Amino acid sequence: MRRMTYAEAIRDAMRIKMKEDPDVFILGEDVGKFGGCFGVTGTLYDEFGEDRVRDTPISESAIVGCAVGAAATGLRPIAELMFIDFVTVGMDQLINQAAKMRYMFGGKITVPMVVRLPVGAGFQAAAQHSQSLEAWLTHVPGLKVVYPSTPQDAFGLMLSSIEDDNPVAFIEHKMLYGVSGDVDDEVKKIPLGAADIKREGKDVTVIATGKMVHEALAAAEELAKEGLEVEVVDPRTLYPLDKKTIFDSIRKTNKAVVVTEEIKRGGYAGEISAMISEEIFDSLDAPVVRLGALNAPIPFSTKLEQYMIPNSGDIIKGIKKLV
Amino acid sequence: MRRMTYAEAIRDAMRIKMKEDPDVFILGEDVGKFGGCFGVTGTLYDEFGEDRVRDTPISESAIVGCAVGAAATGLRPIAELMFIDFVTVGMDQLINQAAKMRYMFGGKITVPMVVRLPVGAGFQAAAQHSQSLEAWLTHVPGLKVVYPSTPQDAFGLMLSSIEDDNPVAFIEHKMLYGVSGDVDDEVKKIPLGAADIKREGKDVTVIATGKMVHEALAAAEELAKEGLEVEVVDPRTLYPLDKKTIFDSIRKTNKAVVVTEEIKRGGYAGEISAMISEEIFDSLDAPVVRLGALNAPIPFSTKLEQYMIPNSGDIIKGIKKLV
Amino acid sequence: MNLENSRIIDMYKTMLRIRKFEEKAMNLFAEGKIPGFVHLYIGEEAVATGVTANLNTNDYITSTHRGHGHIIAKGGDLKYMMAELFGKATGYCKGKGGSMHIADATRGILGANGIVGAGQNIAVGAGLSAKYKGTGQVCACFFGDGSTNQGTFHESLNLASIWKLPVVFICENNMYGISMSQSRHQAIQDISDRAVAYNIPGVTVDGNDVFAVYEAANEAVKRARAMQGPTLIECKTYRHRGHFEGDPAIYKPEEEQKEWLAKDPIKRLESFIVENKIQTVDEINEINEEIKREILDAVEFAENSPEPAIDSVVEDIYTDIVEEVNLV
Amino acid sequence: MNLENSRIIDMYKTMLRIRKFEEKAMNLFAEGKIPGFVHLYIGEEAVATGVTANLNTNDYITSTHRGHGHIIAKGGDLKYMMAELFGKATGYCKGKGGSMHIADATRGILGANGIVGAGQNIAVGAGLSAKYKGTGQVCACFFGDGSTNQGTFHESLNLASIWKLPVVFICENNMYGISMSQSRHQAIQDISDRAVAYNIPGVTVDGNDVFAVYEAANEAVKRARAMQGPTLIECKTYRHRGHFEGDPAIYKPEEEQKEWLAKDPIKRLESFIVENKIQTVDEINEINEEIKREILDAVEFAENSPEPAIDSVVEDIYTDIVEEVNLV
Ligand SMILES: Cc1ncc(C[n+]2csc(CCOP(=O)(O)OP(=O)(O)O)c2C)c(N)n1
Ligand SMILES: Cc1ncc(C[n+]2csc(CCOP(=O)(O)OP(=O)(O)O)c2C)c(N)n1
Ligand SMILES: [Mg+2]
Ligand SMILES: [Mg+2]
Repeated sequence: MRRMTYAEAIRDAMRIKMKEDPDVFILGEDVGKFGGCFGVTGTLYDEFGEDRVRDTPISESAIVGCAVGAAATGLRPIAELMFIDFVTVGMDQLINQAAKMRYMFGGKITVPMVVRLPVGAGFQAAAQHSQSLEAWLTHVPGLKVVYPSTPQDAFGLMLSSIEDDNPVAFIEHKMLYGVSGDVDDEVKKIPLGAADIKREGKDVTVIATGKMVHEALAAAEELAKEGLEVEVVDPRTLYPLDKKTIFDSIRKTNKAVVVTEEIKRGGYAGEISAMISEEIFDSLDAPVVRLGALNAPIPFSTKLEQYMIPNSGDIIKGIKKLV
Repeated sequence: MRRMTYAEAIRDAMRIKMKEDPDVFILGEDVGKFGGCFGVTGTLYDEFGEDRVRDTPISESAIVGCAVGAAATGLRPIAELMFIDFVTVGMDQLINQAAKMRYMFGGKITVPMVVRLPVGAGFQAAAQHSQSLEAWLTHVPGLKVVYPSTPQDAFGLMLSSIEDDNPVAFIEHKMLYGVSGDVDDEVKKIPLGAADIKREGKDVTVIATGKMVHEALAAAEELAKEGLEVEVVDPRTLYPLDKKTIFDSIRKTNKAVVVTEEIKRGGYAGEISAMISEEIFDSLDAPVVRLGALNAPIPFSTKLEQYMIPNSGDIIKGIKKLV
Repeated sequence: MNLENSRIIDMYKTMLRIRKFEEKAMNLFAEGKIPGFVHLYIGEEAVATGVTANLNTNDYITSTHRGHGHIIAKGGDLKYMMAELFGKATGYCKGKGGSMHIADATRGILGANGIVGAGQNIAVGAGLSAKYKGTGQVCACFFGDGSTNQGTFHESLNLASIWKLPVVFICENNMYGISMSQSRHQAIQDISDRAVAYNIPGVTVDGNDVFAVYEAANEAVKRARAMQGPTLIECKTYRHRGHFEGDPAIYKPEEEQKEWLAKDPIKRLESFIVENKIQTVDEINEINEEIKREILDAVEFAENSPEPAIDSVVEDIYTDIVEEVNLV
Repeated sequence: MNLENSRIIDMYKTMLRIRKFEEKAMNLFAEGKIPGFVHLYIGEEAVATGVTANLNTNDYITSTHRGHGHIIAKGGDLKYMMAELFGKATGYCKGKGGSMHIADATRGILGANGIVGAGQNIAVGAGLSAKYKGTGQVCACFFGDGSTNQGTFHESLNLASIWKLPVVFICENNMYGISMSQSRHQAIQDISDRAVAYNIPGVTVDGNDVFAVYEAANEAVKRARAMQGPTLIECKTYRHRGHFEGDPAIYKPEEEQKEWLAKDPIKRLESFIVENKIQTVDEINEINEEIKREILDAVEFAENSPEPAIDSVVEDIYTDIVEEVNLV
């Protein structure tokens, strides 16, 4: 058991895999000596050298495309984009190449790569550096989409993501990088597709992702004082999605709130909500409540930014609609 | 009243606006003498000349970005991408620039532009030329998203889209280009945000977009023989979405099926379904049924492609789940 | 140039194989037996042939929407190719890819590609693999003149150049991107001039002269294998047909068309072979017959092959997940 | 060069205004009064100044994440800029943009930009507008050395070149894209070499010499106004600070840093002014005081301005739709 931050946990998992497998390498802007825009690659450059921790020019399309080509020819690249907002520049390589190659080629080419995508608002980086765009990626057959909320999960899911033989979009929340937690080395890999119940409760189910898991836990803590037992389910991987854990929880509580940081309109929360209604409508006492950011670009102003992203107070309000 | 195809209707609307307003112009690959990949710009080059119907190099990012700059400085560009699949290459310009500029700049810059985006499967163009990616765009605050299913709608919505002072993603279904219909010149503009009831019925509401409207109408026709009256609602604009018309219909029928051609996971149908549950749960007799394409890239084989996209038979099956 | 006669004949056979395969595909498309898009390489055969003659089976190539020529030249199996064009279960991609997406990993063929410019980045990744693992492989990256205006061209040449990757960039300048003539889509005449921007060698050759292509590629492949970095080779050539089958190509002036048909690379090599007495006209005819039979065999294979099973529609998306096959 | 003394003094004032504004922003950021990202232009002032000295108020510019200098040089109002940095309702963007997104349509300032390379395409669109409408306007497009490896650079120069648009592309080569030195991110020394790929003029000038920048831009703007097409100007310069405030910039060798600090463009112009007796040291000091006051006024304005109202968070997304303001 070691105490480390979310960023350290991601780094440590990459380190372990890089030691195990010489085919694993990292590429991205300023991932080398600089240690990554958010310090996630840190000292890996010193440990593994410039061949395995490769600084690239500012060319997102080439970064992702090069990873695709390298993966298709036997390497296991981990590409870092500084912000998920820049995936717009490398979108074709991720969507039309990485995700579809295996299928288009009849299963005869394998593309084992990880793309690390920092999301999230919270430090006044405004409209082009604060988005949560995971819904785009979950809509794409061929991609797996992973989104840890704790150091332990980040560690275990990164190990699995690097081992996975498919392209994995690994979503990281920037505001969580500095959050510390215990990481059990024994737990090791967390399989992709296994949700986690972050807090048990019998009265209402909150399904939350990324930073929203922490907001949901805070809301649950608060509501516990009123005697309300909130169960917080963290899917951890958005695709494949562990429907069973989610459904089992709702079958118990008969009430569901889905909270994500994305723009509400068209967010993945809508998919989860629609799916719940489709598959276990009869278990629901009331409609699924969905919480997301306001349908606006992320503003710069601290006040506006804080207002538009869901927090524990909003989640409490959402839960109160159901109880 | 004139009879014309969906493609002709789009062209005619562009022609009318180009005659009215010298600031309206077209740019895109092979839109000039060649007349556009699907013949939509047709003879406009001969009518308006090369300055107003501009052939571009194969540079989608520059096409969309140039349209943004032109729109921000007083022109009203209509950019054609050959296939929506290529929006992946110009995504940054559409998402991080066009859609967000007005907001980021405090409302002081206006970006009146239309991007034409042909979607859809049906002619064995395989995984990179057959997608329906409208869900990505509806998720982006700042964009309007329009999707006509008939020549009349294509005509009226294109007129409004060109007049609109916001960036409009104008989705066109390739398989509809050749479909003919009556176009009433008197009807003229159709406001963005007005759904249309394509067929009235009292038993079940089918909300369908694009080519699926036609499949839904065929299903309704078939079920009418059994005495089942299906109401087919075509939102026509995905954003702004005419919730009122949709909700009013469901309040009448108490049953809803949402059908889109998108990959089901993460499609806009999920948003519509979640929204219905959220806002008019009590009007529902049963969970919203959602139909979309299988969660797979679009395959080349005619047999596989036809199988994976919803058709009237599938819609009938979907409806039968509810009645 | 020091090419053995047997290699010249091999090149001739490759070019002919491409031509005949595509003439067949053209007819089958016209008959409605092949669906989707078909982009023919007819007239450009010397490029793929001259380049791949320098490659080993384990070397890589990336290709384009106009990929049949590259794939055949790299050793692709005509039967599996034809079956793929038919959308059959026995095709290279089990019927999921079609003409625009044929790949053969066993021969380093990293796929045709429906996205203009996308192969350029993938080629850089393959070059990185080869260098990283020290295998001595190279990657030949084929693309058209039109694609050299995509951002991918710029980014990939820059990356390959700073990392000195074993990639050979081959621009097939057939003077058009669909209807857009080169003189309208860029302000330069020789695309090889763009090499300056990356401080790598850039050469322009007659793309209808298989020997010229061979030599330029030979030099570039040597440089690549010696880890001296990439080269940009521009091959001036011409497509005889429309952009895709069905395009009447009214944008191509008749004069130009006539002029280039006269420069047909296959006729040219044929004359060379006969004039230099490498083979007789009779022998040439025999080769023609032999290749026609190969093509007929491929068509027969394709026609007799089964359609893919419905369940296969949800297979091969992931290595480990098979999606739900029922729509409703 | 034939610059009147008054214009030289104007340029000096502009450079100083940028420097003082940013030094202030630097301190305010350190004090926690300015949130978000702040990228300082200190050391590069001669570039924006030398270029914009050739522009009219209605000419366009596009800028970058490092935009304060361009915006001030183009006449941006310090009060509204500072208020925006504070995220106040009175800021250029009503507090929605911050440092990375300042725009002023009334002065042709089409926005700073958080996406590296994105301004290049927008500039082409602005150039197209000017040409299409025949207004005689030009667009100056500023971007960094790092951005010249983005696909947008390539696509936009190509488009501007074939359409002969009135755009002047100004590369501020400050030798780094964040930590990546130019020698590592591209294999060329002079970025102006890339002009060859578009058959347009490319020149490299000393970016710390405001007169050299002025002259190169003068030539390019003339060409642009005469509809002879774009020019690529590379200005070699150096940023004194880290990439953003908070970056200790350990990747910059001390020697290099020292060398470039000695080449400070403002000190250099100051010496020129004094040596050529254009103004006295006292007069220079007075200008310094005057500008300090301007900056303090701007800070005061910003500090005394109100925060944006909550409801404004959903305004300005569309011209005609105001979104729901309640989260739950
Ligand atoms: C990103 C993208 N944009 C546009 C297209 C449509 N398209 C297919 S081929 C082609 C022309 C390509 O020209 P060139 O690169 O010269 O190759 P050629 O067809 O001449 O072999 C175009 C525009 C595409 N497939 N992908
Ligand atoms: C598309 C994109 N990729 C990466 C970044 C992160 N980023 C911001 S500034 C910068 C460096 C830019 O270097 P350069 O163009 O030389 O400008 P400079 O900062 O030196 O002025 C990077 C990588 C970004 N904002 N956008
Ligand atoms: Mg071409
Ligand atoms: Mg720089």
